[in-house]
Amino acid sequence: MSSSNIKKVTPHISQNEALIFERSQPGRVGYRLPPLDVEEVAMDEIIPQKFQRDDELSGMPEVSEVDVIRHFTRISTWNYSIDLGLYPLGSCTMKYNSRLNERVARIAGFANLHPLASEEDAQGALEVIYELQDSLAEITGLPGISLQPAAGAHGEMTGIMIIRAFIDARDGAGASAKRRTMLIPDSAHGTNPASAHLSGFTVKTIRSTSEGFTDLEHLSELCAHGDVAGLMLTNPNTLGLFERNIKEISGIVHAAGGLVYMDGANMNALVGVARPGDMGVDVIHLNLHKTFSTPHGGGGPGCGPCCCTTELEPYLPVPRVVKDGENFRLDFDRPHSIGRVKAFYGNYGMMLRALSYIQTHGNDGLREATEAAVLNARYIAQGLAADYDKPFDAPPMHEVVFTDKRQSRKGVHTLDIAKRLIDYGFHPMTIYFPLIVQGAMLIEPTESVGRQELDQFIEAMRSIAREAVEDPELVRNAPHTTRIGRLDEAAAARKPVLRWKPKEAASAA
Amino acid sequence: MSSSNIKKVTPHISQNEALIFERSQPGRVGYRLPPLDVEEVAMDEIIPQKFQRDDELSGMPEVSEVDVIRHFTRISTWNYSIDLGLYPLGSCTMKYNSRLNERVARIAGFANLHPLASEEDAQGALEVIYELQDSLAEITGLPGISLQPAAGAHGEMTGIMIIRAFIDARDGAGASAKRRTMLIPDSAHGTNPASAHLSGFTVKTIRSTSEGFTDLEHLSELCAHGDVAGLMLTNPNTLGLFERNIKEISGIVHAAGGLVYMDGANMNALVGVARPGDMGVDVIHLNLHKTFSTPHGGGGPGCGPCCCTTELEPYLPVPRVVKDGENFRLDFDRPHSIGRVKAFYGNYGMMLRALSYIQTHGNDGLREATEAAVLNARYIAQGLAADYDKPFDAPPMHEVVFTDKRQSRKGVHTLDIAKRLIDYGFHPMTIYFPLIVQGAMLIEPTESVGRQELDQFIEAMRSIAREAVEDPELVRNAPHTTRIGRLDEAAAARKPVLRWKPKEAASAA
Amino acid sequence: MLGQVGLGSAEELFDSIPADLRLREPLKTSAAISELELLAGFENLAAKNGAARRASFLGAGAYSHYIPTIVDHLISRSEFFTAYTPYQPEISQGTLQAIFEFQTLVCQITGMEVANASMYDGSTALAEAVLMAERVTRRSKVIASSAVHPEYMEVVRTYVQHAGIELVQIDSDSSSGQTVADSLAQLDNETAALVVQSPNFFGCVEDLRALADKAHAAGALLIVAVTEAMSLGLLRSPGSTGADIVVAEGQSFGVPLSFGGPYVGLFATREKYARQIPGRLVGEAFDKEGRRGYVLTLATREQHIRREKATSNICTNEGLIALAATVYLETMGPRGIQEAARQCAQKAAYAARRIREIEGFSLPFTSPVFNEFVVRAPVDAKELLSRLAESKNITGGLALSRYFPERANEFLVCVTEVNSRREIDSLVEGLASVSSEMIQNHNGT
Amino acid sequence: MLGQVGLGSAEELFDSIPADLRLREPLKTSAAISELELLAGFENLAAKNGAARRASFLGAGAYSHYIPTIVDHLISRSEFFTAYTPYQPEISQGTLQAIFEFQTLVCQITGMEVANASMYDGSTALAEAVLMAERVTRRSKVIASSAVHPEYMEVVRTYVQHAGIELVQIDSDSSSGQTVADSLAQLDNETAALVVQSPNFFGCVEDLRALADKAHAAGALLIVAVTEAMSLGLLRSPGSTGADIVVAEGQSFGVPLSFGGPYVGLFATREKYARQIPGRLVGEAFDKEGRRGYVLTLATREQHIRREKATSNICTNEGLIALAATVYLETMGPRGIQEAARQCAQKAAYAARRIREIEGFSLPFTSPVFNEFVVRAPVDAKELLSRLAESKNITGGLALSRYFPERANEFLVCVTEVNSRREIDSLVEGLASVSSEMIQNHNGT
Ligand SMILES: Cc1ncc(COP(=O)(O)O)c(C=O)c1O
Ligand SMILES: Cc1ncc(COP(=O)(O)O)c(C=O)c1O
Repeated sequence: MSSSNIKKVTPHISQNEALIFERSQPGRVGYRLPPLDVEEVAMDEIIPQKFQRDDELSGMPEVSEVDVIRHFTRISTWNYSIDLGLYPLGSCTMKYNSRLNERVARIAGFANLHPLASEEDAQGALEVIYELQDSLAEITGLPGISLQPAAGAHGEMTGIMIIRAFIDARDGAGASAKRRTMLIPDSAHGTNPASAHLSGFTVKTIRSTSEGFTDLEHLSELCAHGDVAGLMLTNPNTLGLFERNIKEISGIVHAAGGLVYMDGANMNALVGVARPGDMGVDVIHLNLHKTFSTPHGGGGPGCGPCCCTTELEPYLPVPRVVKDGENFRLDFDRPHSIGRVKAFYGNYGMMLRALSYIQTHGNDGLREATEAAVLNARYIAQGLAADYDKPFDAPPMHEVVFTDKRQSRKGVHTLDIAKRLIDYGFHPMTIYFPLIVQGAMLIEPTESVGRQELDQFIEAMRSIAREAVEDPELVRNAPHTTRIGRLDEAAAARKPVLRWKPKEAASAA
Repeated sequence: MSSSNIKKVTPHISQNEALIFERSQPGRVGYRLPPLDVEEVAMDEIIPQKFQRDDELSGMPEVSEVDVIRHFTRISTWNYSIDLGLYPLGSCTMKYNSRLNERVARIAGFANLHPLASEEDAQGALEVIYELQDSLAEITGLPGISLQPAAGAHGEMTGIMIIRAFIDARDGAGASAKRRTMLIPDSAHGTNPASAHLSGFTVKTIRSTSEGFTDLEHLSELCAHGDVAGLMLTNPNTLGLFERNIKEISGIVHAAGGLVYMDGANMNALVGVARPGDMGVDVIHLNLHKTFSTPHGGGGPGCGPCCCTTELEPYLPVPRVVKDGENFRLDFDRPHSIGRVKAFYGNYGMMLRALSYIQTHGNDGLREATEAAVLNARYIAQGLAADYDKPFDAPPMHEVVFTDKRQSRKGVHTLDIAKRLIDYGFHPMTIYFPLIVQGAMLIEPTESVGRQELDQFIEAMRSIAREAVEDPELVRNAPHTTRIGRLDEAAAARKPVLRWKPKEAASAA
Repeated sequence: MLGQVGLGSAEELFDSIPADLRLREPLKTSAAISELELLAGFENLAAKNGAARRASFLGAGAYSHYIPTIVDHLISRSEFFTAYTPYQPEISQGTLQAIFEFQTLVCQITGMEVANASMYDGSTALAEAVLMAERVTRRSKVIASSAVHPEYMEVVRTYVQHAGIELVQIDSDSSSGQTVADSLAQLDNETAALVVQSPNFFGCVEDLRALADKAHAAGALLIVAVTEAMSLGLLRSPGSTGADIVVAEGQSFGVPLSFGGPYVGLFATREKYARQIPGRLVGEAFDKEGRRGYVLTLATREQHIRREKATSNICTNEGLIALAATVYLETMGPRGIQEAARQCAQKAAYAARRIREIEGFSLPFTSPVFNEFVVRAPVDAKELLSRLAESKNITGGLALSRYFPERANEFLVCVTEVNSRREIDSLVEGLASVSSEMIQNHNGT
Repeated sequence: MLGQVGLGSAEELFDSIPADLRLREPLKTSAAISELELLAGFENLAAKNGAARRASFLGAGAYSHYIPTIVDHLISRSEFFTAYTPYQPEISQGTLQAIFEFQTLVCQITGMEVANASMYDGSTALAEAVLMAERVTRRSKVIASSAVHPEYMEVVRTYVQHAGIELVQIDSDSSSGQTVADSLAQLDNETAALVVQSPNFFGCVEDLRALADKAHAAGALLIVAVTEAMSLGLLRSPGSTGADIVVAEGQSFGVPLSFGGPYVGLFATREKYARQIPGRLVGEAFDKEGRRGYVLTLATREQHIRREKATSNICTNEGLIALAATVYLETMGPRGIQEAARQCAQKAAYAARRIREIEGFSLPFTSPVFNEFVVRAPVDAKELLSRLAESKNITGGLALSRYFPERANEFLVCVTEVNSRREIDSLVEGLASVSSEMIQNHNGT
């Protein structure tokens, strides 16, 4: 294996660690509780025997505190993370997660606050929600905000249900029953059609043009049948291109009696520069865990606020947080609301972090972050253009898509390039998305990376392009420097093992 | 390189990272301060120009917050640590550093407390000191406590100065001037003679017997000249053996007019089982950063309380923390005190952690920890006896010493074995200490490790013993799996480069 | 760098956005503030949350339990919290192995066979369970006990409103507080699932075995929701009493109250339904050299592959909170969970005994409870609790009128291992004195 | 395991300890308590530290500065805080590189050529500097300004009491507050070093260049102590004004007050004295393949090799606190340090202007100050400050009577970037009102 070009990483020992269940030793404990300080009565007097658990929770691991510490510390070292370097996953906006925001979320007066505390007793918490709503309204240009959705997909569902509720109210039961089509571009994220489906819509797919934009003609065609409830559009779209005809697009949809939903996953290209509300968008979700820097946490939690026009506001989930004079309160009295989409008020801890992000950046800082994010993507676009196929000519916004077209001639595919990037010390980009681009590699550097590391990334990618020519096997078998190699995912799915079982049980099964 | 026996670790990529100075880019900043909120006057009016800095702090790195995060996160991954596994450094007591103790030390009411706050305003902080003093008095059997020393060596200096002050007072200036000899076993830690020297004593070395104990005859001999101020003894000694003649030893020293200082670095073998105060010890230092689990921090901070008999108490450093009715106060009025050894009251944050350790363990837990520490060392002693030379027969306490005697016949030395252990995923034991044991390997597992990992360690050591026979080169060139190999320390010391310099400056120099 | 990419100004970066869509002025959000100012501002807001500083007996879906210090320390390792969904297994084994352990722990504690990598929370997990029951049974009627948490039912209603599912709510027994099998007349062979919560919203432990039998007899699934997951340390697991899908709110396992989120939804079911599960699943896999690892698996259920035909639209879930629950469960271990559960039950029983003795107070429901129970006061509960908070600095529980206007004098009290006997005694004394004051005032006027 | 090692009971583990030395009863320390109880107990104690919750103008060797949040996050990575002294470089490069950066930063900020890996604190660093001066010059008289922090001088006195060093203290100028070259009559060719602090204990900036010239003319070293390291962001570096050894308390660089410790001693000198430095040093080194790394070096100076002939007895130093200072300095960068220093100076100047205007108050010293200055009040300062704390909830500074009984009406005020204008204004108003009250009361009686 040639590694002369690899300057970003060096192999080093990393600790092995079994499953915690394999570490368990009867009798070990890691907890310390105070002694019971009330008179104890026989448990059977409290809970009849037949309702009591009798398996002693067997199988659960018995370990000491230091076992737990070592277990998680060790396995943590097997992860790549933003704090280790560039994490250029397109569509995911892997930006720096400020420690200050983490600290804010842990302030006792928030962390220990019960969601059912009375309004008077939670004024600070409600004010945070209100402030964040206000800021997001300003940023999106859409005044109706609900912070209840827990993630992007959840926000989509909420937004689409709002569209449905609005149309049902506008058109009346009979007429609205005919408007059950949701238009979605073929480049859209999978959550879009899934969310539309959950709201009872039939999905029709709009083609993209060869330039990477929504096909206006196809859109018009699809809008001609009177069945369109709306359009779900990502902007910049998932190819990283700003839909420059957005006003026309919303015009067509509105004219056809539909509403425009914008998937706001790519707002990191727009904050402080342009506002969906000014583009004819009726409702949008944001991903606070992307644009507003709340940590991805290895897969969540997120927060997917839904922002809409005044017209749609009555349909937002309950409760709403409103201001009454100097006080904040929960408003449950919203007869047109689509209902509640989550217990309590959403992922509150993420709201704290996002507000902290907005306040520390300030309005200028928010725009500067957007500029840096776009500039970095542009820099990568230019740096890789000579070696990789760039399927679209339009200047990319915050992310750029390339393909494996040239490399695949040598039998080196996107997956191989991604895996080889690991050897070079980078987390791979998003691959095979969007689906419409064969062998897509979607690269989003975000603003949280300096020139030096961008250059390293470009150099690594160019080096891989050379390897694909000179030593395709090397790339096809990558990664070579990780604890484990490529795992057999097909076999795993064929006979899924989804949990640990004790040896006896496992062999008996 | 054969690695079939290595089960504890696997190579994995680790990020490279230059010096921060090499990452610097003019204009980048990682800080955020509020704007100045008072009327600004020309700086020259405040500080005359000639006193003002004019180098713009040039050379200091200019980086962003995320640069700093990535810098330290990356370099941190190059470290071994207790949280990654067994860290069997003899004499260092690398036990688990509880997160709870860390949390306690960060409670705002302690962390934000100024040391010159008035006593009324710092009652809680003083109570902590008082409580810890009380606990340590009970644990050592020595009632006079000062928490002021910042580490073990500092505690030694304090204790030895107390002995000197006591003798000066007892014998009067003339007579005491003749008592300037401090006896120290040849097995002692280097800080012992260095501390004795700092207190103006001449060091005489006591031989150890071939069984690994203080040579009583030699001691008696050295005590025969009337010049002995005291003895510094580690117990269990640095060979891990309890000085069973301790009572006799102190008897001899006392009879000769000297005092007995105990180096308490090895108290992890005794807490809850036996007390230095009952053994004739006059003064001892403890290492809170060993026995009482405060973190080693990559080399500190520590805390080295000095504990002494009632007789010596007047000589302890000022101020003392005392209780007056219900209140705690600082007592500066100690005319016999040796003086202050540190500004303020010592490494207070470590005191909080140690008290937390004592309270969460409770008296039973403290003893159980001692038992486990000794049992683990015993287990290792037995596990390695077949493969390594164990120079002393007495049953070891909390640590055990082996040598490279057998392996060195094949040209494999202690250093090689230590380095090879790294390949096996362990931090090496303490090597070449104590100095009296040729090729010493001093192993201290502590109580913070389970049977499973002890077995892995024994297996690794035995495997290395086999390798030393079968493939000595393999061992001699270890480690093979780390980011860097053995560094040329001799060259580094010959032409020391002790700081980074800008390129121009560096080449000009 | 701008020059490098051929641009003269930052504004040109946005040339592809039509000029009339670009903002001409800075956003009207606030100007940047420093860390110092920011922290002062948030501390200030936090200080306005009086309830966060008080002895509290609030439960009803969110519980105060002791959280070992190591939980936050471990989830704060940036290798965990600044990583994405583990799509690249070679450099994500930390997250993957943790999820595999999480799935296992969820199975163990619920007594089920497979569990997913988490849902948003207990309420959305319940909604997804209902949707899954429909997929599995291809039936469209769902019967739910009215003793399920009202907010959970609201969420279910929202989720199923366009799914052609008929949601029928049946009352729980007014004396025992339980959902009784007799009342299940509507459970027929059109029914996809029976949905119950245990302990239910009123704290009463349901007879799951009886309910399971009834449901199964009609070919319906039994969906059990658990809002107080700590109860599983003491109560027979839903899996062992015949549940087909178990969902739970995992907040009790090491997650701070945080004004309602982020929490974590647990979702477990029978192995045979594995391919109908919503959300992510992690499975064991091997590389060419036979080394064991973990991967996201059965992805064909998911939206990024299956799009509108996916088992759910969920993508981002509650990864880090699932990790917190994993750390918590492994730290506590079986003995710790049992002990915490025992203390909850004993302390709640003690509180119930003492409250029952207060003049004019009673406990309306007779069935066994875990750590929550309904109290009937001789006065308006909302006012009683608000006065108690004001004068005694205790949050005494939840006035049921928030969800059930007709239960004006009732409130739900929750007691956990963090409530000391002293707090309980103060609660009892406070309830006695405040209520008698209220009665006197009332009689006086 | 006991059986495995051939023992029948845990007691037998201690057979080598004579029976009469073994404890027959459990220790009389308290029984084990849980995390919950422990935290409650310590929170309770912390609440008794009123001073920690108050606007404060205390300095005098320990300073309140803003600490960026990332400092604690990074030093809390267990790879750093649970590692030992980096004796095995192959698996300790993280610690080693951080120390190398620390040494470089200390050189840069002090203007010196070499720096060690840290000392216990500023006071012990000063004591070690005095001992080193004796080694370097082989002279035994040391002259120290009385404007050096009194606690530092106490520590020096303790350290040198058995080293045959004669310590002479000379007064600073009563009007300027500076140590003036004229008063150095005793500085002769027996003198090993002149020791000054700048800004000195009274806040006055010393004229280091003049003092250095004087010392050097006699062949003595100039040792400069800095207790407020933040001043180095604004003041000419001691290195550039001729200092031979610079020691400083590094607490201002990202370290919490923590009732006096752990802090970190900075120690820097000229390259030619490198082999006389106390404590650890990290140097650059290379492996066989030419890869760069760092190692502990010049170990022959140290106790573990040299024993009683070592340059110091220090072993454990302040590693983690040095790391905190490193993270702090790298986060702030040159611009941040300059800005913080500028704000300190400007705010202190503002406070001084305002306090000087209060009826009866004056500033006894005329020389320039950085962020601390002495105030002379018309009443007893200790009482004034204690009343101020009580009635206005402000800690107004340090009554000098703690160290200088003769300065009963004087107190030392320190202002940093964390003191808002509002706090300063409250201080001024408080001083005015409390002092006039005291005078009235006094006149009244
Ligand atoms: C374009 C787009 N839309 C929607 C989503 C879904 O957001 P979430 O994962 O928060 O549910 C994503 C997330 O990856 C996305 O990239
Ligand atoms: C036996 C012994 N004595 C003294 C010391 C010195 O303690 P410290 O490093 O805290 O100064 C040590 C530390 O390693 C030691 O092992």
